[in-house]
Amino acid sequence: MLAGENGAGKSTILKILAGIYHADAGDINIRGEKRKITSPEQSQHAGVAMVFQELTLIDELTVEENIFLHTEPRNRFGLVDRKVLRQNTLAAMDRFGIHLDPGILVSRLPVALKQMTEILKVLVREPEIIILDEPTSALASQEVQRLFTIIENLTSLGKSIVFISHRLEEVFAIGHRVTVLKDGKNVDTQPLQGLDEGGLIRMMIGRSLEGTYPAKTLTPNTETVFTVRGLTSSDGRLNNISFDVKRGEVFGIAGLQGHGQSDLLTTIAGLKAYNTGEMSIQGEPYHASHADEAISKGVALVPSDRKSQGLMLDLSVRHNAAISSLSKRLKGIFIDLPAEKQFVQQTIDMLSIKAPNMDSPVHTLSGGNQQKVVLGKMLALHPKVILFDEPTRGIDVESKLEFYQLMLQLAADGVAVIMNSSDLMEVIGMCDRVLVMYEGRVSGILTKDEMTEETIMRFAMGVASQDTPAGNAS
Amino acid sequence: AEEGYKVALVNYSVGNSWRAQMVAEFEAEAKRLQAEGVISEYFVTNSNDDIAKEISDVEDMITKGVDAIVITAASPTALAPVVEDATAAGIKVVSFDNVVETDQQVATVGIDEKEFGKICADFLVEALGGKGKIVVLNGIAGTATDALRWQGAEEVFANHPEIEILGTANADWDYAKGKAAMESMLSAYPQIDGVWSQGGAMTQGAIDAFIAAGRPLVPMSGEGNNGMIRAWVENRDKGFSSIAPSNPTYTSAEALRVAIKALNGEEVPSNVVMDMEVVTPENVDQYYKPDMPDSYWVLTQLDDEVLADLYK
Amino acid sequence: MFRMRKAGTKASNFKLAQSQMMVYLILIFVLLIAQLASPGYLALNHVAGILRLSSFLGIAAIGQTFAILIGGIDLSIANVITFANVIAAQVMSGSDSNMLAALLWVLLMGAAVGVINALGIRFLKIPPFIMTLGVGTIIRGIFLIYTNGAPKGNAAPLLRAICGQSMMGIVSGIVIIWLILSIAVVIIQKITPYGRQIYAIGINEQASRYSGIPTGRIIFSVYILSAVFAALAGYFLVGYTGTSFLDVGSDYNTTTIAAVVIGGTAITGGKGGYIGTFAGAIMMTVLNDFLTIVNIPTAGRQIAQGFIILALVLVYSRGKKHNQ
Amino acid sequence: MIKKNDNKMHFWQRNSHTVLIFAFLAVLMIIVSLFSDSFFTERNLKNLVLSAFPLLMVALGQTLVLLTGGIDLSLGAIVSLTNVSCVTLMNTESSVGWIPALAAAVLIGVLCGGLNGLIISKGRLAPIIVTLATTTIFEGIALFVMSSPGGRVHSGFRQFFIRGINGYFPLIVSIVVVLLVRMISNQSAYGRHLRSLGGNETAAYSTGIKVDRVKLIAYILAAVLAALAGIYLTARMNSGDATVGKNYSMNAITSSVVGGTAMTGAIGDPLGTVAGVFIVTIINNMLNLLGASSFYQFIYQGGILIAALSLSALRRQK
Ligand SMILES: Nc1ncnc2c1ncn2[C@@H]1O[C@H](COP(=O)(O)OP(=O)(O)OP(=O)(O)O)[C@@H](O)[C@H]1O
Ligand SMILES: Nc1ncnc2c1ncn2[C@@H]1O[C@H](COP(=O)(O)OP(=O)(O)OP(=O)(O)O)[C@@H](O)[C@H]1O
Ligand SMILES: [Mg+2]
Ligand SMILES: [Mg+2]
Repeated sequence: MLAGENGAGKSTILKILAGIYHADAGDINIRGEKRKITSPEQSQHAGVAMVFQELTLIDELTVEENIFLHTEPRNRFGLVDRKVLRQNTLAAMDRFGIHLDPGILVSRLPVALKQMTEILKVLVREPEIIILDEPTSALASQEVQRLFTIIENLTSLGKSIVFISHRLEEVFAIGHRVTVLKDGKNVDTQPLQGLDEGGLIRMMIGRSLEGTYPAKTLTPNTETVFTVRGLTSSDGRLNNISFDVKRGEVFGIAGLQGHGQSDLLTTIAGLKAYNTGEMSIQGEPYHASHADEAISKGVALVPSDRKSQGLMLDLSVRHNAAISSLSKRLKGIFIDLPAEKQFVQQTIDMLSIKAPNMDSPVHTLSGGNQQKVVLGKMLALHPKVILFDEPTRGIDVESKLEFYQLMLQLAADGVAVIMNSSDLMEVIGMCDRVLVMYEGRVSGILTKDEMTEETIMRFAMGVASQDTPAGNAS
Repeated sequence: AEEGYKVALVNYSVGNSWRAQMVAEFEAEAKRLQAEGVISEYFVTNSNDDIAKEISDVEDMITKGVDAIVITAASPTALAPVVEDATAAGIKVVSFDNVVETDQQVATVGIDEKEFGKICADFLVEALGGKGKIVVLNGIAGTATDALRWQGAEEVFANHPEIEILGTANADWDYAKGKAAMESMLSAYPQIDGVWSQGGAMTQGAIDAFIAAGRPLVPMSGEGNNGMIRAWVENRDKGFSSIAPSNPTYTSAEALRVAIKALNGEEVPSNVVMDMEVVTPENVDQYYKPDMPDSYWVLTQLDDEVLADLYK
Repeated sequence: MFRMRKAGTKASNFKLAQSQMMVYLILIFVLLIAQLASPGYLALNHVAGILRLSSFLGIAAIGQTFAILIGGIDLSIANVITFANVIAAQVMSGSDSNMLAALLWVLLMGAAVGVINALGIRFLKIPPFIMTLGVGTIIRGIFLIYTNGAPKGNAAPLLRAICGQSMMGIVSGIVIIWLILSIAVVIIQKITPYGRQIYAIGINEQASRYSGIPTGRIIFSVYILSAVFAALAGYFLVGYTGTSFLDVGSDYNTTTIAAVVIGGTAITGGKGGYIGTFAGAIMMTVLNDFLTIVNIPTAGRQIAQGFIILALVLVYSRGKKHNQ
Repeated sequence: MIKKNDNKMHFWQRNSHTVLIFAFLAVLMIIVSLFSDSFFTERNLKNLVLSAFPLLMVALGQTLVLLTGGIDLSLGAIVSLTNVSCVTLMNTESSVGWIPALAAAVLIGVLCGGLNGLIISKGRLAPIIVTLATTTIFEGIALFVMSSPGGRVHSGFRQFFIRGINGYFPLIVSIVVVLLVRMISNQSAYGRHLRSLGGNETAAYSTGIKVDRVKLIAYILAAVLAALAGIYLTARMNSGDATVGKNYSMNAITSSVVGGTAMTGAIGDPLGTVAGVFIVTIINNMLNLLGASSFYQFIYQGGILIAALSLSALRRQK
């Protein structure tokens, strides 16, 4: 297990192992033997394989082609043997219990399934040392369970696993020992037995935290700030969705992968067209056919895939953070640069973003800090409705807590806060009500008292629905 | 044939007014012959400076079953095989302007390009009294016309060692390139006594560069386009003189006439060298048309009506 | 803190910011070499001449800079320039009083071409490279039909004067126009929302849309701008050529791209800007001019030009290393 | 939720553009034949193959390069350079005088492609600007080798190339090359790596693929195919010309893209490129057979190409 705050250097040290970065000093010893690793190739020869925090699949290739990229089975003419490729893929899927359509283009998969593909790609290489950098950040609980089963099998076969996660319960669920990094330095390595969450958090941030979720001080009142009625999309991904968001509440969206939760958010944000349905914000009718229209009407989306949807990776932190709210800081027709710098500095302070400086390209930030830049960009809009799609992906415990507090603050200020998360603990911890989706429909809207992991899953799998109360469905 | 011949003009470029006027001369002649019932149909292709496309253009004309092809070639050698194919298919082929290098065609028609270069060089030698510093403006590097015209000049200059060639530039017969090249050379050489130019629109560019730089005009050779002639006439009293041997635009019409002769079974020489019409200081006024645009080429057989239509 | 070799990070930051300045350093270096090889090269009126020649390329390259910054490219520029040249000469017919009318027609034509390019790129999703190439071909057909291959008309005397050797003392009017346009363009690119949004789109179009940038409209406007600046260059070229020629624009696709890239703008978009292109345009002109003066035959000149361009981009527009 | 593995859908998903573009080609051919009875004659079809051959070679090479996410603008110049070198080095007297010339031409292809590939991969420069620069270099060298068009070609070699096997030799070579290139791009491991570069270079690198080598080979393959075009033109023109290749780079890109290759890389099929090449070639052939005016040809050309390119847009919007 490897733990530490965002930007502690976890990904970096492992990328050195994987041959992506070079170490300036120090040795790598594998099974007692000193190895020189300067390229991904050498790393693979040394038996190391890594699932990167940012996915490394080729969108234009199929699942099976990606899994066996660079290890393609060849026939006697030296060409790729498609039959064997398919057989090997299916065999691997059976063996690891990860079932995907082998022939589908990766670009058509949602993030979670891409993540599973990536994991499979690493597993088929039969590595001795498997590095998993936040593999679960995009996974829902059953998938996480499946991954844990795989990991347990592998460790029992004598393989070594290095696992990074910001979900502490996971660290304890499967880890044996944990190494904590802070600011690129080794804090300590300890066996996990005998350590508790509080202790781990103390190792990571040097002090303790008051629990994982902030206490709610405000009870939602009855005033409705955002309404959706009968939203239906032409591609059938959304079917007659209706709900209200009340002032002061955090409204959750949950469901299994691919049941339309992301579609719902992108549709509201004007990125996808819908057929029928009405929406209103604080009683005013609302409709947007483009994202810029939605934003100008006060609806902001924090997308799930920060790399492709959230950030201009090569641009600076400043340019990224400011891009959505440029019109708020104008001097005539020009950008007010001092005001912009001040604004970005405020954002950096507010979200405690760790960056060399505001003019360094955002790709030099750690994953979690990148996510915070996306948040900051949208918060700057002071939206009336804010939609979060997997907002805490890759954010460390402390920042999460700060972020949750921010969310509550927004809700208290009258912003309609809607959050889609595949982390059920997070949904239960934060949301006042949760809408569970099944096949593009609302299978139920659960209140705080009704929410348990089990009930949410029942609704998500279509076993229960609102007409058959959760309690007595079987 | 009773109902008239089918003929084609295979052309490689319409990128400047010389070529446009050349096509117009062909079409005017073809229409005249059509009215007389000599030809039934005519086609014009353009390969847009593409050698390979011109080869397939000829093939397409063979496929169409034309009786004669007049061709101006993007490459003198590259078109030879397909012209031989056409001849083998019984088509009378006449090449002109940029002629095809093969003996399996009826005839080549054109001016003597080496003579062109020689006339220009002779003029310059005489104007400078056999002594002076000159610069050279060439056409498109690698083309036959460019090579031949320069060859003609080189032979003359070889006999006049006191003519010093300061610099050479390929300005592609293009006005803007000619002007830019001349500007560069003007700044590099404080003394330029004459310009040997291959013509096209380059000379006009060179004249303008001299004027813009405030340098007195020196003798320059050119070719008969109205813009250059205009500059010549307008600067005559400042002592400017020039010469313009020209490749006339009506070579296409001449080539067509030769092809028709061959179709009618008349004997034609295999190399029709047209008389070189030269615009000289003595006759320049009779060629100059003040009300025509600069891009008009003065050596033409088109009547005023057609010309007015072309330059409308 | 453990140390790692970060070939790309701070260094590339530095490189990015510096690459635009680098062009100017190299330009000065090249000019000094030219002066050594050909004394008098840096004489005031020769430099003024180079600036004047650069201004046409420089104006045409404004549009190309925008198109490349947004992650596209415009290969219709060559034919737009020629078409503008043809229209301008014809409408002007040598009279100052028609200059404005000619300008309006030319700009209108540019805008129309830009709209067509943009429609194809945005709605038919045709790659800009191919769409603009195809539209360029069509424009060529249109101006050939329009002129019968035999263009006519002349520049107005005033336009000739503006584009002439020197208007106010030593500097030509066109150079001043170019300078003013350049300053405006640099300001637009660096400190207006429009400029910022162009950079964002050039880096990541999808993320830009998610950030609320009206990507469609901005891409549209960029292709219009690109064609309009090309048209403007074609208009001013009449002042230089006096009359119109059907191949006056033919080299500009290549030379504008070269000027933009030599100027340190990333061909993939989102990085760089017109500050660099400005020097890039001068550099291209100097190269051509210098190679004419040192008097090597075309073959050698081409080879030299190719190697020099390669050397220039090798100095400052290299990409990131994989293992940074 | 696991969807049933549905092979038919995947076939369509991957090949729909190729099918569509062949349909477009067929419609185009039928329309032309309605207006010109000489279109579907053996002579004309043979001519089509003859005229298409060099573009086909260059376009197949361009497709490989495009798949890596790169572009090669210098292929046309390589055609010119190999054409003049091949003619210059040919010994028309000796019966085997063509062998060293052919070998030299291929070697020059390898060198040119190698130069492009090396500068692009090791120099980490954008392919478009590198090949723009090498274009002028290769053109300059070609002019240097042969300053004005000319030279003679070994007649046995020429006869065989153009008329060999009943005149079907070029067709046979085309088919073999198309199959080979398709095998490389669609069935070999190298092809996967090629596409993975175009898809996501960093990802390909972290998977352990030797990115630089894959790129280098792609540019070499493309240049060798361009050399083949140059050699073929030597036979067809019976001479050399330093300007013969200049239109091939752009036409090849157009053909590839019309045939469904994405300029962003990873997506494309050499079979589609074949259709693209024939569409481009038939437009010319058709305008000649229909007797279209020289000026209007530009408009038709541009228009038909944009129509063919719109096909992919229609498909994508579904
Ligand atoms: N290319 C780079 N150049 C300079 N600094 C970098 C670069 N990449 C990462 N860093 C810095 O190195 C530090 C460690 O980053 P790393 O990605 O390893 O963090 P992490 O522990 O994985 O964090 P997270 O949990 O957010 O993923 C961060 O401060 C980051 O800003
Ligand atoms: N197992 C699967 N095999 C193939 N395709 C799938 C599978 N699961 C989902 N898909 C497809 O992936 C596409 C994208 O799904 P999407 O990301 O929109 O899911 P989602 O509704 O956002 O779910 P979530 O919000 O939980 O990620 C959809 O077209 C869906 O049909
Ligand atoms: Mg990380
Ligand atoms: Mg999702």
